[in-house]
Amino acid sequence: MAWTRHQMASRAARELADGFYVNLGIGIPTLVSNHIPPGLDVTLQSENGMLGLGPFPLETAVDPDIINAGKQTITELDRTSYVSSADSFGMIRGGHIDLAILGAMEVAENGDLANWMVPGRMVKGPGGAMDLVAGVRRIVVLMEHVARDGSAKFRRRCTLPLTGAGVVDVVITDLAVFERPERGARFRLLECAPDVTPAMVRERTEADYEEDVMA
Amino acid sequence: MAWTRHQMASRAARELADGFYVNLGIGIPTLVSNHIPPGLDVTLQSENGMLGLGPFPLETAVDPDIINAGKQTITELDRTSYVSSADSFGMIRGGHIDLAILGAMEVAENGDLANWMVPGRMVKGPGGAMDLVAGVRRIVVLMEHVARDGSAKFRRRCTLPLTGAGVVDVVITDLAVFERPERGARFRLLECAPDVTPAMVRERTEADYEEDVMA
Amino acid sequence: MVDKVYAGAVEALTGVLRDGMTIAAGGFGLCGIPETLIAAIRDSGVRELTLLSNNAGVDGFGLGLLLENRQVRRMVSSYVGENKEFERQYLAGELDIEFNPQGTLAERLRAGGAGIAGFFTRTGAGTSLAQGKEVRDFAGQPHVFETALVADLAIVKAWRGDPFGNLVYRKSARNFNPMVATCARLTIAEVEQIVGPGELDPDHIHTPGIFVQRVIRAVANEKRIEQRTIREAVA
Amino acid sequence: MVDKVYAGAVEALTGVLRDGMTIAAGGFGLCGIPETLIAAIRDSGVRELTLLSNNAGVDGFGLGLLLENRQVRRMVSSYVGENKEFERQYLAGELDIEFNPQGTLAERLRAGGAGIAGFFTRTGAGTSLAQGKEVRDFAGQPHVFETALVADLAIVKAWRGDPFGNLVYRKSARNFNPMVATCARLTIAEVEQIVGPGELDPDHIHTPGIFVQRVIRAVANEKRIEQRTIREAVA
Repeated sequence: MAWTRHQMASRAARELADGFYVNLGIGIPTLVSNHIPPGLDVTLQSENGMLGLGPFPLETAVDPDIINAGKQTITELDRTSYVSSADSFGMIRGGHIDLAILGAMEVAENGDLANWMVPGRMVKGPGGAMDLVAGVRRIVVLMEHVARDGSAKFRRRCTLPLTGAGVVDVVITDLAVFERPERGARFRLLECAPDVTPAMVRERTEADYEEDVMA
Repeated sequence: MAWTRHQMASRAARELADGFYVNLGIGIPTLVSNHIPPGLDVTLQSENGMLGLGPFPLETAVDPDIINAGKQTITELDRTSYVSSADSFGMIRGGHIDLAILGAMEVAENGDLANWMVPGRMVKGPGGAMDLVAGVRRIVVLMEHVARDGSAKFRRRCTLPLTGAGVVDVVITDLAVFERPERGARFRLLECAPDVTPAMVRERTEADYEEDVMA
Repeated sequence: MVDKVYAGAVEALTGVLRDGMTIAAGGFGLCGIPETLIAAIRDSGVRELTLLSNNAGVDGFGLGLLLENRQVRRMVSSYVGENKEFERQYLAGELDIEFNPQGTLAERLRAGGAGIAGFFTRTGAGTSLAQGKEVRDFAGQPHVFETALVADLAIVKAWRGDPFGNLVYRKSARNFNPMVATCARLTIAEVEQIVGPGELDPDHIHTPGIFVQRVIRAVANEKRIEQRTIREAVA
Repeated sequence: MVDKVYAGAVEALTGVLRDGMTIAAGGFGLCGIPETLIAAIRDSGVRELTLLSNNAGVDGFGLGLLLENRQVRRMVSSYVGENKEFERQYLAGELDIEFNPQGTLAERLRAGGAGIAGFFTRTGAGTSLAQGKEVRDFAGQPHVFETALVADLAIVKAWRGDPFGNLVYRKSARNFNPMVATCARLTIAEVEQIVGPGELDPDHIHTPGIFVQRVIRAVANEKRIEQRTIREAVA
C-alpha cells in the first residue's frame, strides 16, 4: 500500500536531526513541518529572508509582512530573525543550511534534479530552487513515484531541464526510499512502503539503483 | 608664502558641496572637518563602518565602541548609522561616496597615486586606501608640495608602489592647487598660495601640467 | 540640513522617468513592494521599461499594474508564476524575460550596488540558465559567472524612514529592498512612517541614507496577501 | 531546545584548536575584538596559526598576544602598522603576511561565508597587490579577481547574544565581525550580555544564529583605545 502524502512527509521528517537548519520547498515538503518529532530542535529557513519560521497564524494575528517563500502567512518564534534576500541566499549558497526537502518532476540515477520547467508550458521561473540544490548540504526529494501518465519519475536521465546536476542525496516517494552515501555514489533502495515489494518498486522505476540491502 | 596645514584643509573644504558624502583620510585630511562651511550639509563616512561622523567626544563621553578609521574616538550625530565593513566598502567601491580627501607620498601627472608603502621600509599595509581611490567618484589629494629631501612629490611618474592608477582629480599642496576636468585629462594649475608665482610652482614640480589659465 | 522628504510620489518622480529606462523594484511576491510608487509610475504612462524585480506582481496588483498598462518591455526576475497577463504578453512576444535563480538575482543586485563587477556561484551550474555563461571550476566544482545589475532608478518600500534617507524595514518585507536600494544612482523610498532626525537607532538602520536620494510617505499600504494561511484556535 | 551557550572560553574551545589551523577574527584595530577568546587561545599554546584579521593588534593586546607568544605563522590582513613585535618577526622571516586592501578583505570573507567562489573588483587594479592575479576589463576599467576566504574557526565579539546564537553588535564594534561570523564551519561568539530567548528584536539581529555554533559571555572587556581623542567642553 503506497504511503499517503502525510506518511511521506512523516518519513521525510526522519531525515531531520537535532539542531538542524532546514529549508522546506512548496507543496508536500511544507507538510514536513507538521511531523517534526517533539524534542527535536529544528529551525526552518525561508529564502525570502526569514530564519525561524513559526506555524500559520490565528485568524486575528495574520500579518502581511510575515510570509514564507510560498507567500503563505506565517508567524514568528522566539528565535526568529529577518535578513535581506541576499543574506538569506548567503546562508543557502554558503552551505549553512543542513537539509532541504524539495519536490521534483524527475530525479536521475546520478542525482540530477528537474523541478522547475516543462518545455512548451509557460515557464514560471526557477525561484530559489537552483540556489537551494547548489548550496544546501543535503537534498531530500519528496515526490510521487510515477507521474500521472504512469511514467517513472526516478529515471536514467532527466528529460526535463535540470534544476541542478548530481545534487540529490535522498529520494522519498509514495512507494519507497532511496539514498546514497555521498554525491557521485549510486542510490540504493532503503525502504519500501507497507506491502510494496522491491520487485514492484523496480517495475515502476527507470533508474538503476542498488537493492542488495533489501534482499 | 606657503599655505599652512589648516589653510590647505580650508582650501580642500571648498571642494565640498551640499549633500555630499565624504571620506577623509588620516592626517591633514582629517583637519578638513573643522573647515566645513556653516550651512553646508556634508556627511562623513569612515570605512570601518560608520556613516555620519560627529566630532571628538567630551572627556566624559568617550566610548571605545565609537571610532573612526584612524582609530580615534568620535561621536554620533542624529543621522548616524553603522554597517559592517563589507557594507561600508560597498558604499565606497559602489561609487556612493562623492569625494575622498587623502594624503599622498607621490602623485603622477597621469593621476597615479602612491601613498601606502616605501620599499625597504616596514610595510604597514594598504588599509582602505586602495578601495577609496578605486571607488570614490572624486579624489582630492592633500600633500606637501615637496618631500623633506626637497624632491618634487607631483611627478612625471610615481617612483613608489601605486595605491591606484590614474585616480587623482585634484591636488592641493602648500603651494598650489591642480585640477583636471576628467580622468585621463591633463592637470592644470588652478591657484597658487599668496606670493607664490606659477614660476615658483613650476620649479618645484616634476609633473607636466597646463598653466595657461594662470597666465 | 538636507531634507530628502518629497511631498508625494508624483513630486519625487518629476524629471526622473523616461521611456526605455531600467527600474529596479524591491519586494518578494506582494510583500514589501512600493505600492505608492508603482501606482505613480503607472499613471505617468512611461513605456518600454526594463524591470529588475524578483516577481512580476499579480493581475491587477503590484507590478502587474505596469504589465496591464503595456509599460514593460523586459523583465529580469526569478519567478513570475502568478500573473496571467504576464503569460499572455510573453507568449505574444510583447515581453522579454530573463530568468535568474533567486539568489543569483539578489547577489547581482548587491554586486551592482557594491562595485563588484561579477562573481562566480555554484548556483545554476549544469542547467540551461548557465548556457552562454563562463563556467569555471573551484575546488573541483563548476561555478557560473554572473555579472552585476544596475538600474537607472530604484524604488523600495520601508517601514520607517528619516529625512536623511535612513531606512528600517519590517519583518519579511525586507527581502529584496536593501539590495535594490543600492543598485541605482537614484533611489526613491516610500515609507509607512516618516520619523524625525535621530529617532532611528544607528544600530538598527538597515539601509543608510547614502543610498536613498528621495523619501515619500507611502499612501498605498494595501499589502495584499497571496496565500492567506491560518490555523484554528485551540479551544 | 538547543542551547549554544558554553560556560566559558576554555569549554567553548575544547576539541577545536589544532596546530596549523586557520582562525578568522573580527574587529577593527582594538575595537570589537574577541578579547576573551584571544586570551584563551594564547593560553592554549596552539601554534602555527594562520590568522585572517584586518589588523594584528598592538604590542601586548589583541592579536598581539598571539604574536608575542609565537603562535602565528601567517596573517592575511589589510593593516598591521601598530605592532612592533609583528615587524620584528616579519623582518626575521618568522611570519608571513598577505596584504589585502581592506574592502577586498571584507568582501573575501563575506564571499567565503556566502558561497561566492570569487569576484572582480576595481580595487587594487594597476598596483602591486594585483600582481599574479587575473585582471579583466568591465566597462573599460580593469578589475582584479579575488577569491573567497574561509577559516576553520571564526571568533567574534558581539554586544548581545541569545541561546540560539543570534547576535547584535554595538556601534562601530560591528566592523568585520558579521562577515567573520559567516566564513567558518565553527563560529564562537563572545558577547557582553547573554539575553533570553525572544529578547532580541527579530528585525535588529545582525548575525542570525545559523552562523554561530557556540556562545560565551565575554569576561575580558577592556576595550583598550588606540587614539583617545577628545574635545574641550565649552564653558
